[in-house]
Amino acid sequence: MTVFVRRVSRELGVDLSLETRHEGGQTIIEVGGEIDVYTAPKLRDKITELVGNGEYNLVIDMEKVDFLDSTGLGVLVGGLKKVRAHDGSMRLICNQERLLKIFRITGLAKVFVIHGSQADALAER
Amino acid sequence: MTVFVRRVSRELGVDLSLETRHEGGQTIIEVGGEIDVYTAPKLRDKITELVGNGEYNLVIDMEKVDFLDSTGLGVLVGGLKKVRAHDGSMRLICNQERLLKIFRITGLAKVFVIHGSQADALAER
Amino acid sequence: MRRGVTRTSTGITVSIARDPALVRTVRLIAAAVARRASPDEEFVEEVRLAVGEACALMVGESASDAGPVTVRLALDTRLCVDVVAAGPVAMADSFDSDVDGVEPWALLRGLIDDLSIERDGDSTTLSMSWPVSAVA
Amino acid sequence: MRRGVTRTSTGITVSIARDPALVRTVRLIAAAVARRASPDEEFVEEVRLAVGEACALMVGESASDAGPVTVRLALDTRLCVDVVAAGPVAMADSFDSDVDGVEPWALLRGLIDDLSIERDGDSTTLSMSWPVSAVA
Ligand SMILES: Nc1ncnc2c1ncn2[C@@H]1O[C@H](COP(=O)(O)OP(=O)(O)O)[C@@H](O)[C@H]1O
Ligand SMILES: Nc1ncnc2c1ncn2[C@@H]1O[C@H](COP(=O)(O)OP(=O)(O)O)[C@@H](O)[C@H]1O
Repeated sequence: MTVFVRRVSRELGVDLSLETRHEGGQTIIEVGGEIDVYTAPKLRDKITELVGNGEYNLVIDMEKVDFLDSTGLGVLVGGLKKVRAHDGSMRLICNQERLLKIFRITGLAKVFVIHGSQADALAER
Repeated sequence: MTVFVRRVSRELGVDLSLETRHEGGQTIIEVGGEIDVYTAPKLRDKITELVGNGEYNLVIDMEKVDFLDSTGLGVLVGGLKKVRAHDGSMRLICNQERLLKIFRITGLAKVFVIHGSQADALAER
Repeated sequence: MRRGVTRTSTGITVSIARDPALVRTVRLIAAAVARRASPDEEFVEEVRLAVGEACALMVGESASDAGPVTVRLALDTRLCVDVVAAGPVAMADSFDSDVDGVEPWALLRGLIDDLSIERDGDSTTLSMSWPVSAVA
Repeated sequence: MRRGVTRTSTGITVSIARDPALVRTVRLIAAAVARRASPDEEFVEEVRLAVGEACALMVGESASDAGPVTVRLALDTRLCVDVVAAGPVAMADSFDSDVDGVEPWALLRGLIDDLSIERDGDSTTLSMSWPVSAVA
């Protein structure tokens, strides 16, 4: 069913969705759709906005992300640098093998703390 | 949900499915997927095979058809000619407005008997 | 990593070998471009059907070694689609028809009001277009 | 209405304006072609990612008036994909990186063993390929 929805959203041309919540001093950004050369600037702007508002502890929930390219990775790394400059943190939630593979190939699996679920992410903070 | 499934089958590259049943002296061909320049020959071959076996009363059920182009129309008209040459009949089942429009535009809505459902088709024979 | 670049038009051109199996891929592209122009699924379906039909006609016209069929899609104040193929295209009813008024071109002509067909040297171009509102 | 034509290879070429929004459409095409080569969804995803990545790199490289990016997909005993763009392409890490060993090309190089990059006059071609079994 996940595969199902993923494909449909692809053909439908849904691009990126961003939903922000606050929980226990953390800011959770739930990202959905495709993070690519076209949509990544929207995620970058959102992160910049949050950091500008003094929110330095970010959790990026990528469970509903269908696609990620190097532009998306660049935005995540850029975000990590930004929060670190304020002694903050940025952790990722991702349990999709397709995406984890991308972090491994680029060596970024060692750079990010990646949790399997929101529950894990909030428990282990 | 129909729209949903239609899109998924499109991106998945499912092309044409054909299922044949016999009911009350009629042969019902349930067609699924896309009837286009690539797949129409399969439908043509199926009709030719049935007519070759002496099955002259065909019902083409197009409820699960996602796409139809002029090649598909040509195959349907060709099939109609073939069964008529044996005093047979070929009726269509279709209640999708997108497809009915194609029959109207080409004037074929007047050439074919088109039923809204299998129940109608079998009742009105 | 550019962003927010201003642009007045956006275009995509696809050339396929004369392989009927590739026509579906062209339909996929046409639908994707149409969807950028408008989320109206009826419009998207119309573009998918018309472009697929034009492409199928050109692909079906000749042998597979007759060179590619090229489809240009441009999105501006209109969505303009040209389908170009080398060689002549038979525009008339080439088969003996016992059903009056039906022919492969009937569908395309019925779908597209402003369908234009042009011969230029060795190639034939089918052009069609649709008005679009603002492009996102 | 041809059918059963024997063919040894099938190809599709797509050219897009340097508009990041069109890269997704190229991914759609790449996935459709890959799916013809194999129904293995892992393979399809790999092709989608690699072709999209190559295309994004080329599209992101320069201004939108730098001419189109062309993607050629050919399916034979291998699925071969060339991504061609006018102008030079910066292959090195062009930004100050404080995370060691990461750069935009890392992903593509990691995905494709036989990635080749060629300059020919004014244009740059990225080539990649995958073995495929029989083509349906
Ligand atoms: N686009 C179309 N619209 C309506 N009728 C069509 C169309 N294409 C073909 N036909 C009709 O279909 C019939 C069969 O054509 P064709 O597909 O070449 O089949 P066959 O080889 O069985 O004769 C033709 O006589 C023609 O009248
Ligand atoms: N494909 C990639 N893989 C890994 N890291 C990358 C990739 N692309 C960019 N980066 C990293 O992301 C960081 C941010 O790059 P960039 O997207 O240009 O953002 P910014 O404008 O915030 O600096 C760079 O320092 C680089 O190390």
